[in-house]
Amino acid sequence: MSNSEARNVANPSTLSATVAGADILPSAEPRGPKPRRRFSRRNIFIYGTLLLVSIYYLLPLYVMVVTSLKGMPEIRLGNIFSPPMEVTFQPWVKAWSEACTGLNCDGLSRGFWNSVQILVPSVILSIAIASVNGYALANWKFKGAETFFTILIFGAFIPYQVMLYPIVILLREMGLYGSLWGLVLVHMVFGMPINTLLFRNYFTSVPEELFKAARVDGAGFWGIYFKIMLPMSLPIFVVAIIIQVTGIWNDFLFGVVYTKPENYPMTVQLNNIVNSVQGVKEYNVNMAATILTGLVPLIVYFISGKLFVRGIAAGAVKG
Amino acid sequence: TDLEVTHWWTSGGEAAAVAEFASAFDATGNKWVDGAIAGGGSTARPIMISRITGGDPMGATQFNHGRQAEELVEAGLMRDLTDLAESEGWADAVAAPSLLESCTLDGKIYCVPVNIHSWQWLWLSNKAFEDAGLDVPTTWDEFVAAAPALRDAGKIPLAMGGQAWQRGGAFNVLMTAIGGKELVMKVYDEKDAEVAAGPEIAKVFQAAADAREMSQGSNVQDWNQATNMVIQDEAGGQIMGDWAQGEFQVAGEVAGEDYTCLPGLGVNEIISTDGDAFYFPVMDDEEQSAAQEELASVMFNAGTQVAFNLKKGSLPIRKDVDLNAANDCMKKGLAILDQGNTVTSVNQLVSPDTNTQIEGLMTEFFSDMNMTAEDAQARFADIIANAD
Amino acid sequence: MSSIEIKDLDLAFGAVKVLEKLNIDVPEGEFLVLLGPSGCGKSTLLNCIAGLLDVTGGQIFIDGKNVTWEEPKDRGIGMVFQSYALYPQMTVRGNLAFGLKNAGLPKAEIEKRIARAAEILQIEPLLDRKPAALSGGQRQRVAIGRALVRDVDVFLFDEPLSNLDAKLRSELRVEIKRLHQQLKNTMVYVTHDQIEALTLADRIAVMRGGIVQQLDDPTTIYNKPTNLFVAGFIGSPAMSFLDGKIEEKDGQKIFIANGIDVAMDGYDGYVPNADGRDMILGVRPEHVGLHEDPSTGIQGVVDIDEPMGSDSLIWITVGNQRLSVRTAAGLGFKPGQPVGITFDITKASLFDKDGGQRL
Amino acid sequence: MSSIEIKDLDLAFGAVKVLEKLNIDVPEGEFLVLLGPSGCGKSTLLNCIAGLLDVTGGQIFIDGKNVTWEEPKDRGIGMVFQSYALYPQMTVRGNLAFGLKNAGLPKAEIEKRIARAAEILQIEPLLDRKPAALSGGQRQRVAIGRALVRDVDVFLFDEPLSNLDAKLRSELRVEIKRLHQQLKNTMVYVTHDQIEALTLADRIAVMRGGIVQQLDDPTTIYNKPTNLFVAGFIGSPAMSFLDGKIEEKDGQKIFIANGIDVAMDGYDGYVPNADGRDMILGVRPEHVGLHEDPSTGIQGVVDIDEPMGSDSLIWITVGNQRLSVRTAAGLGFKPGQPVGITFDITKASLFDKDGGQRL
Amino acid sequence: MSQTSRPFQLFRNINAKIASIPMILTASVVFLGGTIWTIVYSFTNSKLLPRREFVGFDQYERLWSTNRWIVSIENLLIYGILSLIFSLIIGFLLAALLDQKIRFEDTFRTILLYPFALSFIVTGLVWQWILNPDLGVQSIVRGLGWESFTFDPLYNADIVIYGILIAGLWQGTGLVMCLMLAGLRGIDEDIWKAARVDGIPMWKTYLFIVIPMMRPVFITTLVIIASGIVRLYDLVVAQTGGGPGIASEVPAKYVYDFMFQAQNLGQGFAASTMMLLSVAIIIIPWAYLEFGGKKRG
Ligand SMILES: Nc1ncnc2c1ncn2[C@@H]1O[C@H](COP(=O)(O)OP(=O)(O)OP(=O)(O)O)[C@@H](O)[C@H]1O
Ligand SMILES: Nc1ncnc2c1ncn2[C@@H]1O[C@H](COP(=O)(O)OP(=O)(O)OP(=O)(O)O)[C@@H](O)[C@H]1O
Ligand SMILES: [Mg+2]
Ligand SMILES: [Mg+2]
Repeated sequence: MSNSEARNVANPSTLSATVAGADILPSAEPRGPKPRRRFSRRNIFIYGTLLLVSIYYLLPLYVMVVTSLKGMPEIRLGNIFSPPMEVTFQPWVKAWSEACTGLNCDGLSRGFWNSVQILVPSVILSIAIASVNGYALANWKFKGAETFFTILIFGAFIPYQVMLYPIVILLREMGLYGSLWGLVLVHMVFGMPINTLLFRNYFTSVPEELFKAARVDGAGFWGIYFKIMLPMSLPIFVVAIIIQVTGIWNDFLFGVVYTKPENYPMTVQLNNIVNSVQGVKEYNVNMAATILTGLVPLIVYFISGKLFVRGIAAGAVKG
Repeated sequence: TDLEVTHWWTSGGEAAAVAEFASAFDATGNKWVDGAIAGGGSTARPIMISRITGGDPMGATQFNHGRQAEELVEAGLMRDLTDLAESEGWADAVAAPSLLESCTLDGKIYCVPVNIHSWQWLWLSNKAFEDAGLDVPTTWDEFVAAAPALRDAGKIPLAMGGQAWQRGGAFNVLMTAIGGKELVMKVYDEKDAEVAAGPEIAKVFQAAADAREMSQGSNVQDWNQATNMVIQDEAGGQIMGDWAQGEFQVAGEVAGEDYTCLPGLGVNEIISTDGDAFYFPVMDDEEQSAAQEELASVMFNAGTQVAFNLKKGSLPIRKDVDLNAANDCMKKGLAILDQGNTVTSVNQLVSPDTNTQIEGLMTEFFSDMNMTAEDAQARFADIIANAD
Repeated sequence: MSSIEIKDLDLAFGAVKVLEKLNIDVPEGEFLVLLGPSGCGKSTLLNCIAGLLDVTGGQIFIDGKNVTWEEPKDRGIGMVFQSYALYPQMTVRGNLAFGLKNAGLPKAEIEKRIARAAEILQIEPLLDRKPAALSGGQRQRVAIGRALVRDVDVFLFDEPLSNLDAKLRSELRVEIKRLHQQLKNTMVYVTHDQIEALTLADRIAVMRGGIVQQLDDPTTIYNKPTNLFVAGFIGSPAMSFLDGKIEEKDGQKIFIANGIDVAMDGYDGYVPNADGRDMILGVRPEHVGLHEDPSTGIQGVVDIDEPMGSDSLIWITVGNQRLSVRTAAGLGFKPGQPVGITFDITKASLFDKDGGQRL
Repeated sequence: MSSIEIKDLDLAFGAVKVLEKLNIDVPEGEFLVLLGPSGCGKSTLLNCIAGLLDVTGGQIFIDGKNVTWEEPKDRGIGMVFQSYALYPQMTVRGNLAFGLKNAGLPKAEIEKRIARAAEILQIEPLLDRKPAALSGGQRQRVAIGRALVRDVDVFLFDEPLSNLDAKLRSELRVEIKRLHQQLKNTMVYVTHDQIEALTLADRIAVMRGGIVQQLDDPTTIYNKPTNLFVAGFIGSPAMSFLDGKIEEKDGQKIFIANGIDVAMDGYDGYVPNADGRDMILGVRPEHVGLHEDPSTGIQGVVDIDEPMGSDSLIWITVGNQRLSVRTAAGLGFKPGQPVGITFDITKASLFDKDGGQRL
Repeated sequence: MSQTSRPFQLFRNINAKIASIPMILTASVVFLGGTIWTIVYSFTNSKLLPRREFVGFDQYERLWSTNRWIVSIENLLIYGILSLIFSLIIGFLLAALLDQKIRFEDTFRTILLYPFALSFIVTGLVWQWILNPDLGVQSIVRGLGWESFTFDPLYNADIVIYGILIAGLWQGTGLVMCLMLAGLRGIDEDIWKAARVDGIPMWKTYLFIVIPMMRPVFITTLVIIASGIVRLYDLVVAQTGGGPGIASEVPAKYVYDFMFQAQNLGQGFAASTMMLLSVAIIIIPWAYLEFGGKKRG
């Protein structure tokens, strides 16, 4: 385009357009990365929303922590959101080792080891069984397997309360009632549906050819499970462990119904502390006890957050 | 021998009382293994029943007087204490025959009653009325009349917890106080639906509606939180059993000075012989069985009874005990007991099923201002008609 | 003796019959390729041979032994998969050793076999790497190695090269061919790539819908496909098909279509009489002559010129039909240009349109 | 006027520079193929052109307009993906219409465009089906249709055929070629299949590691690859490479390797003096002559015979080197048989081993 | 001798069958057996202990004429539907936000997920407290000077179920978010690119393209949420104990209370049976679609 032509064309409207453009970009020509404002509307919206939501989600935790650090008088006066004026760890000490239920005044500490004792075999056993189930369902389909699996999924919907009685009878007939193993068995049974589902979906997503190759290589049911499948299923194991740890650690009903006082898990103590009202409710102790009880699953979460999403992706999405 | 004892006594006064049993039992060379489960009977009972039917029973367990354990006894799961009772002469020592009767099935004794609890008390905060510039009322009607003034003073007239048993209980107290013993027996023992639908019960429902009105704004669940409102002088009063006494005691309040108690709501001085009892599931182990008998014996023992009931705020089940240490309110109760102004507890008269239905109805009634007394009465009559 | 003998094999998934009354004999040392479009049952057949699927009916013999109900490991087979199927958490050495350890072989023997396989496949430097650290071609080589160490007589390959890019594919193809020449054991190889089939096979079984359409050596399959399906499936660029009828003129049988007439003299097969049946004439692009002078032979118009490096594929429109011609590269035919075409009828194929059989 | 102009394009993912100072001009109506091995940055470049990736530096012009910062929809491009990327829950019609509806086009216009695209691609009968009910080839056609309805000047294809089997691939290849001839718009086509590149392209840009190695028309790329990489990458069967040195004998420059000596007379390029540098001679299989008489030319031994239907690829060992020869099919060379070979040196390529440049 | 005939079917894959015994036993004895047992005894007048005195449909008649049961069912429906809708919507929106290649994704995700680690008892307790008009939000706002502000969902029979919902969502949406996030990550990149080239706005892409593609995730999520809803119990007990009055009663609590509190097993079993029945009505068609209809390859 020649100069003269350009001048001809340069009517007021294009002129104003160029001026407006020059305002924003002195060099006129877009070059290199598109300029992005740090505080674009989009970013403000995204981070703003997330921040608000985070506050909503953190609020209860904040209330719990703050309250657990206050003394009772302060709680009675102030509001639950205000930070403690005088930080005291007494509620924590009390919750852990002094709070009374009935005649026992040793707080949560009594239940902690019981919970661990229940947790470890229950988690190991239930996951071991569920993973084998999932593996058998995914790779060794036999007649009727799907039917049992459907019943299992049905079981996921059965309220625990409904099954309380039949299981009392079952355990009695098996002679396991009241023993730790009885409880472990119950956790295994009720953890089975959802974990089996996850493992089944996960193993289904493992390429079938891998399984076939192992069979040609002469590995049997267990050989393939232990040597091929197990080593490659870390993410789903993490998910199952998290779900089971959370469920079993937080369980109150089974722990109290199917064991004896000497085996009562921590949640029973928590229930006792929270529900034993001695005059006024000691909110600070309750909160401290609550946090202490939730600590184990929370820690498991914080440690394994990333693997959780990965595992969920593998176990829940495909299927 | 270690003996596990389960119960749901976990509040301050209760726990102190249990400690008395425990130390007395420990003194016999055995060991009390405490199996407290907080949250009241509704939390604890399923656990106890499961344990017993699951074939792994505890050494002894608390139940309320009445029909809660009936079937367990029928199923042969409970220990027969008749021999022990005869050798120790329980029948002669017991304060009211009905106490032992409720432990008896087919002429055999299966439990140890450990206290007498009566429901029919109104607990009033002296300070609250003072603040409102009123005299402490002496009857239910005065109390109702004082309610508006209390409100104006920023107090809640009647403290009431949200749990079903508290509401059902309060209703039954009103019935006993306003309608009298006869009416209670007609309705609950004879299960006369016509009476239940009749004008006398209508009066009771009217009173309940008043109570409902007065209890607006007491946002607590547990009974002792409600009691605490009275102790803190935030509420004018509370209808609650004599166990509330324990809370006042723990809080260091003095009967007559800081608080006032009105048995039978000051209207009709009758008290019921509710109470707790301990059952002893059948156990295979010889030693344990022996320990069970020892515990039963310890619980019935006069000395333990005094120590226990003083702490618990309930009345002892023996008439041959001396309660010098008893406070004002307890003495009132003992006096009524002496006069024989007692009524059988509702728990003993109706099945837990019916009881739960009544409690359910009252829970609804007390929290739903839109439910008229008439509607509620109609449903009540229906429940009585189908009661067993 | 037959190395693999398949008798009346039936296989159904529930109600869906995938293979029906299938019979194949594979002589010892033969390289048999199963070729066919996706979903025709090739993998299913291979899995039956390997024992990874339970047959619904029929029998399978390997080395004369009835293995119909044997476990895969006891059949004396090695198998290589499309996705390599290497055990991701084991090193290459571990992958190779896994089957041998399962078989309980002594350590020294395992070492020996791995060393031999690694040498043959030139994967010695990779032995201590994990599969994730290998390229596609290397992975496939390890997968072959895993079959190799098993020291079996029969190798089964399920589309081993189809996950690789064109370049690697042709390289590994040569290696597999060489491996076969070296080991001389029976191989059954599944593919849907006909170039692989033609280059590798001693015999090719062309399958469709669970049925073997033709089982023959590559040359026969290429030159005398039994039916339209085989003709169209084999050959790249593909055979062109012309619709027409046979007519007789001066005692000569002539294939006549819209604008085309081709004398069928010298056709290698039976030319039916002029009975009005619809016929299809198949000619391969390399058997068509292309002339710049439109008056030579039949006249057509250039449609597209596809240069393929060494030669070009020219698409011609004749009448309302299209055919492709293979010429040397760079002759510079332009779209729209009129040309003349001639057919080498001795290498053409005539099909009955109804049924599609070659005559 | 250039339809696409890329100036000094830089692209980095974090610290990893994928494209560096890349310049390409695509004239209007050209079919440009981006060819290269996996991971060389082809898709990245295409995404930059489409505006799906934000460039790190440089500029992109489409139809003379600087679109460096434009949104993809405003660039006047249509794009077709390897995985089809059809919207699975919409019918074919919905897939085609969705973008247009969003652009706020009137209904009639949308209908018109869909009808036209459907006609061109012959997918009219499929318009009311969902993608799940289509075969791979049909899906790809719909994907192309989605770009087509946008009525744009520039089409971008990212390996559109690599999910299809060989047969379909070659069919659709022809269709795309025809589409280009019909529409005459600019197309940029990414592939790693060199046959696709050769048949489709007006010009090919061979890429490696984010750098364009050679940008030329297919014939030049095929016959005169600028370096070893391009030479090896293009051509199937691949070019054979022989290691050796240039020596002078009687004033003639001769390429000498173990057992081979080839006079370089007539070589189309520069032959350096005998300076002892390591050289590589590249010959394509079709430019080698094969003689049954071992005394003709250089002597070699047949290694493998790969029949490929229309012709055969014979692998020959000469000295310690290997090369492949393309012959007519069915000449019956047997492994181990001694043969004579001759080279057509005018079509060979000579590379400097150090650096790999063609001389 | 090699086997020439078909071996006995039962012994094929024998190891797989042996390994599945725990599952088979659990499914058949515990879940199926327990269910049948429950159904059988729901026709008896069992009180504290199961007794085989059949009374026909008496228990069911009584069940459906009980106000509390009706309220429970209504509550479960309200809670269930709202909780399904909200947890799916909120979970998805949060996942979509987290999927925008944002910074601190891990932090945000952990914050959103941590409530899932806590038991319902804890959740109920904390929220009971925050929603308590004398201590929580209401008193704070009033303290700020807005005296007439009322926010007491747990003490208002009309809205108490929403108070429970707030806590339920707080606890559960994190997991839903995680599932959705995983689903979003599984969507082919090319789909996004195609949508951008087509000029389809982000929200439309999500609504019309991505969400329909995430069907499997939604199904898994649905199963997980729904199973939680049916079992809703702890949260109610911890937060309101079913109150005020019976305003927040739920079926699982009805079952529990009648079995152990009222000592009327028959009635409890009848209620259980109704719950199981409704679950079966949902599960069986689903299972049929999942396993019966199509065969996986
Ligand atoms: N487990 C199965 N259940 C039901 N049908 C199946 C199963 N496996 C395969 N099929 C069906 O059997 C037929 C043959 O499948 P097969 O895998 O053998 O095909 P293929 O020839 O190997 O195809 P490809 O080239 O795609 O691998 C297909 O129609 C397929 O849908
Ligand atoms: N989002 C990303 N972040 C970091 N690196 C990336 C990203 N996308 C691509 N790369 C890298 O950029 C390089 C070029 O990738 P690109 O996808 O363009 O290759 P390609 O030539 O298309 O390969 P293919 O043929 O496999 O599709 C690769 O090395 C790849 O690892
Ligand atoms: Mg296959
Ligand atoms: Mg790419």
